[in-house]
Amino acid sequence: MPPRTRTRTRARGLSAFSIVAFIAAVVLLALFPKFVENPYAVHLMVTFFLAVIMGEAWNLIGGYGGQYSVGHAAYFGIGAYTVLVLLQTNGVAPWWGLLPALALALGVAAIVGSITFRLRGPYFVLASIAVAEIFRLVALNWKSATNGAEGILLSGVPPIVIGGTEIVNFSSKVPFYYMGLALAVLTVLVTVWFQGSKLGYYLQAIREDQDAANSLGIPLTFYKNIALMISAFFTAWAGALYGLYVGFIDPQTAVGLDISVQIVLTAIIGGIGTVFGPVVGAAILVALSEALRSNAITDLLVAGGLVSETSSIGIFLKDHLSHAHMLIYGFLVAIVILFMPDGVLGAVNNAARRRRARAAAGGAR
Amino acid sequence: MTIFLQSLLSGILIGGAYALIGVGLTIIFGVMRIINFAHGDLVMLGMYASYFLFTLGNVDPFVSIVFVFPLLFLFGAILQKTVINRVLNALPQNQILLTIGIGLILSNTMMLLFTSDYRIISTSYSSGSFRLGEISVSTPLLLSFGITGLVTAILYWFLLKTDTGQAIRATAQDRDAAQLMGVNVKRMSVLATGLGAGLAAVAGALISPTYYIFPQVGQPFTLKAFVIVVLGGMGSVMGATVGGIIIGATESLAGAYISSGLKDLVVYVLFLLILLFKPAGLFGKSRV
Amino acid sequence: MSETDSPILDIQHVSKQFGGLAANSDVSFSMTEGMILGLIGPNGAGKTTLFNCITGYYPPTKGDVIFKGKRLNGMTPDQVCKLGMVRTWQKVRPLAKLSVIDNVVVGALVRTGSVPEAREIAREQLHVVKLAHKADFLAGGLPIGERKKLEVARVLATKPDLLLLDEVMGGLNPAESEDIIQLILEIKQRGLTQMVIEHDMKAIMRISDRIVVLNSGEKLAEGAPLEIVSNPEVVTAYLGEAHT
Amino acid sequence: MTRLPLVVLAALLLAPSTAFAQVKIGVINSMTGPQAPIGENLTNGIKLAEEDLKAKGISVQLVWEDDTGKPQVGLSAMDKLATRDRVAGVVGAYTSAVTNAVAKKAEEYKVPLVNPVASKEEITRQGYKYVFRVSATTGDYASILLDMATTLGKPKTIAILSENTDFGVSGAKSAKAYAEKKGIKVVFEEAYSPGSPDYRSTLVKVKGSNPDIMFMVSYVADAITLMRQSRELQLTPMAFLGAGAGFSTAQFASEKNISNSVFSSTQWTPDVSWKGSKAFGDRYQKRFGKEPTYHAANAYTAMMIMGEVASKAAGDREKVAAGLRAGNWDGLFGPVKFEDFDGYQNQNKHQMLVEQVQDGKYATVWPPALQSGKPIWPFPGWK
Repeated sequence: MPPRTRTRTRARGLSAFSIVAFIAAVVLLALFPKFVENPYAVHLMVTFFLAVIMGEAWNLIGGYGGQYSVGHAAYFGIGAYTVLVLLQTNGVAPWWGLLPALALALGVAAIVGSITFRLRGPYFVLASIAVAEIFRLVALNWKSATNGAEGILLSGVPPIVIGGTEIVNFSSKVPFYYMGLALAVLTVLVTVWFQGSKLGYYLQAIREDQDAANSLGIPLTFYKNIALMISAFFTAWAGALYGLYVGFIDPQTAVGLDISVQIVLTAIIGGIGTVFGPVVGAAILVALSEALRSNAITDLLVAGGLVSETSSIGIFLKDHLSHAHMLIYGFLVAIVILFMPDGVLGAVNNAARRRRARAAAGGAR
Repeated sequence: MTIFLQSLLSGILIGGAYALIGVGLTIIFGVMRIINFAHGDLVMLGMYASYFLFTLGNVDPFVSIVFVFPLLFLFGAILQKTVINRVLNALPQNQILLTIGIGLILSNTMMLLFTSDYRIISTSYSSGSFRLGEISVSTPLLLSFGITGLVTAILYWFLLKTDTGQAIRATAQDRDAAQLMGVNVKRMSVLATGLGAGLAAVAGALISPTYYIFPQVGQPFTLKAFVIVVLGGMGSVMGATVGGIIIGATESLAGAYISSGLKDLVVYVLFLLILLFKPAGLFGKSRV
Repeated sequence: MSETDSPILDIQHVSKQFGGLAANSDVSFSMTEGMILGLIGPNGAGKTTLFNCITGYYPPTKGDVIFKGKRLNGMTPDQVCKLGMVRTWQKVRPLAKLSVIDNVVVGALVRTGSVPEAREIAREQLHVVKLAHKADFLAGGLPIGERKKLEVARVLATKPDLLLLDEVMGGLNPAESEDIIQLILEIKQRGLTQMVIEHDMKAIMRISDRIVVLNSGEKLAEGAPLEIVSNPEVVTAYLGEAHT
Repeated sequence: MTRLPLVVLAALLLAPSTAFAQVKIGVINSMTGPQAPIGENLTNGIKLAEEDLKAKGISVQLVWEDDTGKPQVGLSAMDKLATRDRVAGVVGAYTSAVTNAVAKKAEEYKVPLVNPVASKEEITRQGYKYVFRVSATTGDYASILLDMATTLGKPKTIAILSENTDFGVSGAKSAKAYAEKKGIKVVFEEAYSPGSPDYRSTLVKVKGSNPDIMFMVSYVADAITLMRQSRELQLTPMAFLGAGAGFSTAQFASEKNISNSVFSSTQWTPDVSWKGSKAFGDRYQKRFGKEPTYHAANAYTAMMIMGEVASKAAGDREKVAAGLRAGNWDGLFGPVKFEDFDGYQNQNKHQMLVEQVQDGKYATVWPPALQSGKPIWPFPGWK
């Protein structure tokens, strides 16, 4: 990266504006299901929360720590499989099943970290992929536990009952909405804490220059491991939530390479190493992929009277735009990397900074 | 014993094509320090090129490589000049993501153009074989292995004996030093990407008569190429050649003696072990 | 054990080989507390390699490094830093995307778990190196002279007993060099021990209490600055006609 | 600025769906992603059904949703269809994994779902009231083949080779159970990872176990690879049996020197004596430039049934479900009726077929009542 010359950084922590906006957003989101009952809307929001949780979790080790794991599907899968296997075959309620799932993710992260963090740069990236693929293949072949390729179909999530009264019933999406929201908010808060903590400083130092960081008294592997464990913890939690919500997992959809890539994309498109980057990335990716997949763009053009549905253009768009969504996705990734290397949030911040700098220069004259 | 020899032989023969894919990746990595996640998609493009030459032009897939190589060389070179070149000094994760994006664009463009139908090239020798005692040898595989050997020999000659080849190797060994010595590093990057793409495509063309073709066919080859390149040592052409054959044989033997469902697992575990205990690979210089 | 008679750093017969190449062979010398030791020698004499061996970047092939009575062999750089010995880098290594003060905070955190406390320490050190006015700038955007100062502030923040400074004046103009010389002398005033690699002979003569000359990985001479200047071996091997 | 995506998201959620003019039917299918090659057959079948419905004066509006082969995306599609597009019913999905997830949602929303081809048995064994399946189930693929084999010959041993996917593994499982029931010994069983260019090491082991018959469950192109390499290794059992999918494609058949005499179970063939089959096959060939697979016929049938019922019920979901439960149809897919039996609910009891490649073309050879050619048994050897 070319050094940005003489730009002033803002003080650490969040600005008052961000804090107010964040609280307002959380309050609005908490009230959202009260006003919008449409399950499709609720579903998209749950998908959005899951993406936020995973993006924020990855951001800790990938964004702040510069350790670009393309293998987070392993932890996602551990969360999803542990909870669903315990529930479906052993009848363990998910909130109890979550504990061993998270513990397992922590343990696996500690082991994987102490093995792979000796590697740097591209070697680490490739090792992380290999680890995740190994987990996928284990899920595929350890049939007695995971039911192999056939996957696990959940027959239902038992309601939470306290003293004979049903507290939460999981037959609607709303409990998942709130769980997703709560966990997303939690990961954002953890990121805020992390950014200002010794751990966060150390990880950023490691990202910038491992040797320099090491010479300043930072034990590299230890701190990378801690960050990976926190990251794995929340990724596994997201996996568990996903498994319970969708009710079906198999090796490809719970431990596939796609998931790892998706997680990295969320963080990088939004902007890594920032508190809200993954939130922005999740919003963009969820909205865009849904809009493309469901032909919403064509529908909007039609509804807006720009294109007639029966015209040849309308038919062409309907036929091809949804087929092309992965293509457009590919272009989006390429464009962001080429023109906004700090992610969308980074680009916006840079633009704002430039504007401020111009304004300051203008005022001085 | 028959099982062992048969598996070993077919593994080695398949490994030849893997080696070409790996060599392409390792040259790109060596010169630019970029891991090309779209590498398998370049193999896919080579397969399609060979398919259309076969069905439309009646060109035998093994002959088609004389067209496929320059075509994809050009494509790779243009890709480097217009896109990849812009991220040469970017963060590694951005480089990786860019190549992932390129891969998505390539495979999905092919899908839009040619649908996602599986395409098969059936030559007169596609399922031919001859017997060698108890073992049967696949004619197309043997042919493709022979051609792979020829291509590799030409490549070695190019890298060792020509000025351009030596400049590429120098850049792969130490980009900064090469630049100081007056090597036009930018040009080498373009050449390396072209060469890498061309070799991947040749491998695709060579596999095509015994395999099948569809837009998403590339991804497994990308992962396999990573393993091969790490095994041989990133940036080492010799390493990738040997690595490809080792991986081919390992897969085949694991399929015979463990289970064909677990052969990928064996390969990945091998990969991790190499990364951990000999991260420089079999032929690489340590630069971890 | 009284502080004056036991050396703070004792280097005993250190050798370092890379493959068949000897970068250091059988180097021995020691430092007492509060002194400045100048380490000089032509390019490729093995000065930086010696720094790397001392600070645990890689272990010496043979010999011992003893710091404050402890044998360091096999320790990692972070452990060495915690013991109170820290180095700067010849090619400066700022944490580019962090602000100037955050760079120093990272150094200070080795002694405290509290970020606010580390910020206090960092602010003090920025005052010492006269960079306080740039506290909120991105470290990657600083000009070279200020980056060198930042390196010093960062290592000072780790509260070391012994500093190893690798060409902190390299690439600086005379005024900037003078700033650094004053800084090194000020650090000495505070009782810290320093080992300095430097090419600028005038500067090294001014600041050093003692000088060690390396040539082809071996120790060629050791002594007070005046002895070194008048040592004929040093003059022929290294200083030559350049020094008048 | 940073809130822009949220605004887009909100617009997406709240945009009014277009007017409620005609009956809407949702289609969930894998149009992109790894399953797309087969998904395309379904798309084509449904397009022909749409034309035929129009020709019958039934005008329905189709809302296409791509599930990209992923269950969570399928859920998203189902939510959208049920609540935003307010469809009368849904036809889909292709894969069993997606269908599993989608069926559960359909039941929750009480949206009638007609599934064309997903064959996983559990799908219609959950006690669902709104999930209907045209397709036969996994077990049927194996049992029709083994029934035929035991009638035509006396096989004593079987090798089962399947790809390590949901479809492959469950197919192998039912084959094993049925073979044991029939007194055939399973001498080799393995699940391979699909997409490999080299299965020789596995096939050598099969050869070593010397089975009387060989049963394979594979997707499209792996079937060709497997047979090519079987020929290479001179594997000669009494018969090669393929469970649909890769073994019943025109492409496979056209590779005569490796596909001749291979049997495959299938749900439909163009030359079966059900009415309209041949015409459908010709029309499909003309329109899309390739022969239809059973997926296309299944999807066509599912859409025709859904279209007719939904338009008769004027889009009322309860009436659609009732219509599906009560009706019976007869067309190019043979008789269709949704019944409860053997633990299934609303499952069509479909008559499976066995086809055999004879001189590069498929002939329907089993059951005898529906055959268009005589089966060649045993395997005559490689040419």
